[in-house]
Amino acid sequence: MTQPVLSVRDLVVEIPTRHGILRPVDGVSYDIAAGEILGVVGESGAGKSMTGNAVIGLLDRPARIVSGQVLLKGEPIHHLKGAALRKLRGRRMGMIFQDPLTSLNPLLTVGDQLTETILEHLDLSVKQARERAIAALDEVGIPAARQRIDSYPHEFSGGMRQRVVIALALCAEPELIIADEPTTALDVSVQAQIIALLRRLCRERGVAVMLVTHDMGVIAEAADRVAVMYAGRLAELGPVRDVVTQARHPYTAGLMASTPVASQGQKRLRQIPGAMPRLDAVPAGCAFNPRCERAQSRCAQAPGPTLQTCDDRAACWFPITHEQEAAI
Amino acid sequence: MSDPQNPAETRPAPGRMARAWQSDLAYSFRHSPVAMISALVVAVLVLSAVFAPWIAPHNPFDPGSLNLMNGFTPPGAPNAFTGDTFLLGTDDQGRDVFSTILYGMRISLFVGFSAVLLAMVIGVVLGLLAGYLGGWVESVIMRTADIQLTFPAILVAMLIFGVAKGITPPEYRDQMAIYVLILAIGLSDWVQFARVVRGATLVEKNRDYVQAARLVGRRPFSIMIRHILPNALNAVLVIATISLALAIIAEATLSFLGVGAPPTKPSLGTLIRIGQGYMFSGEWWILLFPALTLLALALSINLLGDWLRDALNPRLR
Amino acid sequence: MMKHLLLAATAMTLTMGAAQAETLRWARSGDALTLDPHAQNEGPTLAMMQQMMEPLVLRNPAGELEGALATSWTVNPENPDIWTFTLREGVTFHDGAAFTAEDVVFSMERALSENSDMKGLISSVASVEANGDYEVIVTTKGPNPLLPASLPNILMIDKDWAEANSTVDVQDVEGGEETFASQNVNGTGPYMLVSREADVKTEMTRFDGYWGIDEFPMAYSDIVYTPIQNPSTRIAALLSGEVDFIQDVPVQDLQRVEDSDELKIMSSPQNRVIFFGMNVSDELVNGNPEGGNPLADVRVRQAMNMALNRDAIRQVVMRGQSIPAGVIMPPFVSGWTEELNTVPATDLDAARALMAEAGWTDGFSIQLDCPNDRYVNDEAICQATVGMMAQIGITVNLNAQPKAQHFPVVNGLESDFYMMGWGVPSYDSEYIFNFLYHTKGDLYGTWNGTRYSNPQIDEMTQAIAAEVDLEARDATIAQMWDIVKEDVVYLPVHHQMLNWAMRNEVGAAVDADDQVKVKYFTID
Amino acid sequence: MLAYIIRRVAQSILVLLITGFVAFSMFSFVGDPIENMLGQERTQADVDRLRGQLGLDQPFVVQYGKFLQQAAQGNFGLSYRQGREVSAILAERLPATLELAFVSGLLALGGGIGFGILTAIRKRGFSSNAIMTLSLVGVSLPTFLIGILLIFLFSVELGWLPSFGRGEVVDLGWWTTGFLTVSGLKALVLPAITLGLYQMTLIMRLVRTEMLEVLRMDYIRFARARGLRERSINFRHALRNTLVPVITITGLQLGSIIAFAIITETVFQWPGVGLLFINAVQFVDIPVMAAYLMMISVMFVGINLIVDLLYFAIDPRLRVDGKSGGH
Repeated sequence: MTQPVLSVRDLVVEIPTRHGILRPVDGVSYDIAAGEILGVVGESGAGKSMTGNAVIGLLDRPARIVSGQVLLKGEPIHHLKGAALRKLRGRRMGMIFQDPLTSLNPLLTVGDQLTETILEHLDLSVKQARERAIAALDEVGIPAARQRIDSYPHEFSGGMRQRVVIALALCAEPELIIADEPTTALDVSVQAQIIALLRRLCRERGVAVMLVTHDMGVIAEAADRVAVMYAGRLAELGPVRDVVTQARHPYTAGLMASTPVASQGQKRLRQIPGAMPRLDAVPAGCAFNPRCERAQSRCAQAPGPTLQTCDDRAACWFPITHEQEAAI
Repeated sequence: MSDPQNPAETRPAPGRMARAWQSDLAYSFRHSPVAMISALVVAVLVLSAVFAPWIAPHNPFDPGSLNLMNGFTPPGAPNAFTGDTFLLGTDDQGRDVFSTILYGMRISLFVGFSAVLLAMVIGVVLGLLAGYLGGWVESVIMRTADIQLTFPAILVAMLIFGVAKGITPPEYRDQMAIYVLILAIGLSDWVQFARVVRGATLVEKNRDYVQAARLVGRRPFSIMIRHILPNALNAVLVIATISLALAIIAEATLSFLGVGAPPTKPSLGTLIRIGQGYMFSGEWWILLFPALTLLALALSINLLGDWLRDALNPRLR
Repeated sequence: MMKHLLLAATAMTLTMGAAQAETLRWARSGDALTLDPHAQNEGPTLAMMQQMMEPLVLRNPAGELEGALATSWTVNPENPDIWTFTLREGVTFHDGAAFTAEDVVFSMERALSENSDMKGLISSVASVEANGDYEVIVTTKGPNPLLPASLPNILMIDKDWAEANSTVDVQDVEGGEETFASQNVNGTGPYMLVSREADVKTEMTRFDGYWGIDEFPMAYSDIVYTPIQNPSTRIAALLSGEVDFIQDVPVQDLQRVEDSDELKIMSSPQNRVIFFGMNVSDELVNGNPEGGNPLADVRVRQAMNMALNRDAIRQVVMRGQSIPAGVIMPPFVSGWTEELNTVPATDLDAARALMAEAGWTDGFSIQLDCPNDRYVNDEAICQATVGMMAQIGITVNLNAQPKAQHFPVVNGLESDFYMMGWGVPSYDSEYIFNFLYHTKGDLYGTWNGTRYSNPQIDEMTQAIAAEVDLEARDATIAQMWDIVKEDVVYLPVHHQMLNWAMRNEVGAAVDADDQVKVKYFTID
Repeated sequence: MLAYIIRRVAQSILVLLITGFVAFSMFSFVGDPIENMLGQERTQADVDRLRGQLGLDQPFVVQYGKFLQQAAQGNFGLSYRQGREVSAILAERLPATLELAFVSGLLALGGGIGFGILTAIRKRGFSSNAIMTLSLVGVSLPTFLIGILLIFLFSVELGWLPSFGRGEVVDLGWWTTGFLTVSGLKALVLPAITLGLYQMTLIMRLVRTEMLEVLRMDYIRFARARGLRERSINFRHALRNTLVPVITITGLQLGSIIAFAIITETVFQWPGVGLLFINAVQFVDIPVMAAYLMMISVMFVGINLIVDLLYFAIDPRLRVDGKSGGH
């Protein structure tokens, strides 16, 4: 088995606040292989973005990694700081943010922003860097890249801007891309193009992609595997087809049932009763237990279920089996 | 990190939200020693100014009670002629410096508060009108603001002072000086408020809820007061605090230029203006104590303003 | 020690170019307004011009009249209207031209012309004629025994130079043009103009062709004059060694200067008396109390005179730098006597009794108008007066303002109670009666803001102007002083002391008119 | 763009006219110049004659009209106090003020931006807090007192720096400069600090606040995520964006440096236009006051215009829709 590009092991992120210590990420583990897209899905506040930020070392203070490991091609990187971390960012892992409007510096041309990134990481002349920047724009599908390279961000449309963002993330050829809600701010028609672009780049370059989104539709379309997060913990992790069609965790099942794309063919959407707990009030045991139809007394007792302690796919003491799922 | 759409969790109602916001402020306050010390200093100074007639051992504003021979008594030492002793000494008129500072601070604070209030009212009203109505109203108001900015504040104040002195009947001039100062400082300071409020209004005006309020036929006035103003309030509060310190200093500066509070009813600024004449002559207490008081007052207000700005702007936390 | 070295080093660099010891660096609060000697009758202007130009007759530091460009002068025994001035021979202007009677005629006529600010000083002059190169005949409009005393501020200008530079006419501000004479000087004085930046710096150097170069010390080869307006900065400049000599020393800083090892103070009573004027007419302009104008009652004025504690003002406000005054006449003026200057004892009980007698037991309220940038500690004196008047029940509202606003109020008869100061350039009582006691009119009483009108005084004022019998004249003047003192028209406060502060080596004698004459300075 | 400039210039002229009108209507209250212009021996006839000559007996509207008419031809009349052409006096005094303002402005900008960045980047550091608090001391005392304290310390007690004036200046014909001599440079130190301190504090605070806002922007996070150096992030990305709003306020602040110079110049006897103005006010020298106010207005309007144009230079977004003048 080839070594995964990214391995996250028992990652715990904490934020000390005056209401006590919050754990937006609590014991998350997963791998992403080269050329693979891992979808990370969950409601807002489930800790999915925080996981991405933790991986690339962009946690805002006072949030910090308190335990666990992040391994990039087997090397631990979670403890890196300063220059060492900076050298990895952009060069070996890139990030794409939600809003292409605000991700680009409005006062610099896209060419400036591309070349500065390229020059930072690759030993090239300014001229070479510029050529490479044009190539990068070309690759992400910017028409007439050579002419448009000296344009300012505001001169591009939303979709084009996101392409520029992707070009920026990929221009130094990183092995890992963390895409944090890359399509959320875009029009639906553009969303599909960006997803297709990501998929293409992933396949062609063999980049590992961590695709963070709350949109099951995007996951179903783009991801190879999917990690479902709930209250900072991993609820379910598996190949996208299996998770979408045969969810084992009751939360995943509920999530699927409430999503239009994933629940195609069903008569009506279903809602999960209640809401995800606030981080300062995560229930003991399984975090989902107060809302779970299948909850039993064990579910409310610590320690809560994890992927390791239960099924290797769902962190649930009483996962849904295939037959049961069919009955729902 | 919390979820705004969670109905099961007890979400605070708007009223309690306000209280939560308040408690956030209170929390930040409790954890900022600078803010607490500043607030304490401001409170002590303001209270002693307000209660000056009961605290001060003398009434320096009553000329009949003064004995000129007490002039230039050093702090704590008896006067060579009269044998009287004064805690912080006396000034050139034989006034007890301690009492004069308390009474002077009263005037400084009164001028400062009133000027800021005036500037705030003018600025907020004009800013709201400009932002909400737009069109020629906005043009006129913002051009006026430009003119106002064209004239540096101290020049504006000097000119207003000159005019007001000219048109006030002489017998009222003595009392008028303070109100003229308020007018002068207030009128030179409204632009900041207007700009901020206009900015906030322009942003809020197009928000859905304001549009909705408009669609259901709420009157513009009520929309402005109920919906737009609260959003600008934080910024206004911060500016007001900083402006208060500025106004107190501005009054002192004007006093140096000869357009300050009258010497018979001196403000802190007038006291410093008088005191700076004794810088080289050895009567250090006439300058030092009023200057320290002004420094403590303005610095504390400024520090409070600083803290308030950071505390009210969650993005800066 | 180190500090002193540093100081010296700084002083050196500050005066680069003229670092010799004999440069006098001189500072006072204001600059000369113009270099035209006849355009401004104003202290700093005349003080500066006195270094570069000369009158026929000047007052030496002792206050005596001394021949400058005139060596002697006589009045015609037959006709007291005719004066003959004999001019000094061999005098040259800075440009080398000879000084002759023609120049005197020209200068006097210029000083008498409409735009001249000096014409009031010599208004008695009817005509000036040259009699040869070195004699000038001055005819007056009537007998004027004090003609020579009115001449020290009439400076002589070169006729040919003025004509050549088309600056014959005295500068007229609204004329729309700058004149040559307002920025250039060609005088006969001991110092020549080197450079001038108005309000910044004026440099002068010794005129080697000066007629008196051997007669007077003239110890300084150069003069650098700098106006420094802010009193604290001015005193700081002296303390830090950046200037050698300052006028307008704040009284509170005298001690500090005295205490310094390198500095000293020179003092003399000044030709200026400070006093309060009161509206003695039937009505106050600013809020008449019920019962009419209390100030119209001489008893009230006497009470105020008694309540005014001049000694406290002298000790505290003036730091001893004043001489309490009982009459509004500087001590050098003819007609001055100890007796007249007797200061009424401060007696609050008697004052209150007088107030009660006049029917003002409960006092009244009045506004005091006061300048705050004119006289030494003017505002503080007024403030102290407010307290003293409060002792006898008079509530005084102080209205202190810059002189530009204060004097129009006084002259516009809009004040009921005001502060004023008066200097007497002619050293004669007539000057005081003419301007301050005579009924206010276009020609006389122009500075009388009291509404005091006494036909007897008016008549006598006009009479003494022409009286040539000096004994009879002195008798009339004495009588007049008795009358006005009885009437308590003004409340005299004090005579200002004049203080000059300087480095120890500067040898200067203080001049009662505050007119610095550097030619008398020595270096000790 | 051109249309925009033309419109701004037209507006500016209107502003100038109104400024002048307001100023003129106020002069009659400042005092009566006649008293200062004539000696104590003047007669009532002299007073009336001079008043008539100066046109002071006419309504101020007429006086203003006359002033405008002459000002349009570059003639501001003669100073009542000095009897010299006002334009010549201003030209003579302006270099002193501009040099002082320039150095103070440099100090304020350099110090303000430098400390602003420092305190924004090290948001919670001890040095940041110390700088923030200390800078407030500077604005919590009136300028004149700071000036006098500096004189007391550095001139009288230590004897290091001169207490007044410009020192030796070099005359370049149309300009006098203190930059070329040691004494001229020394003389600049204290006044420049006195004048610049206040503005420096304001600019520093502004830069800090704006920078903190900018540092939270997505594009900064994105720049970080791309592995750019902190220096490049702070200066190339953050500072540049910070400067846009800072420029407006700074521009206006630089203008008020010239206004505040009035006090500094009075304290340090700095021979600039501020001191000239104060003297003019005391003497009620109306032509000088009027010309000074006009000059200040022109400067401010000019600065405003330059600020607007700078926006175009810095912010490419504005180049497209040339209409928005600011945020």
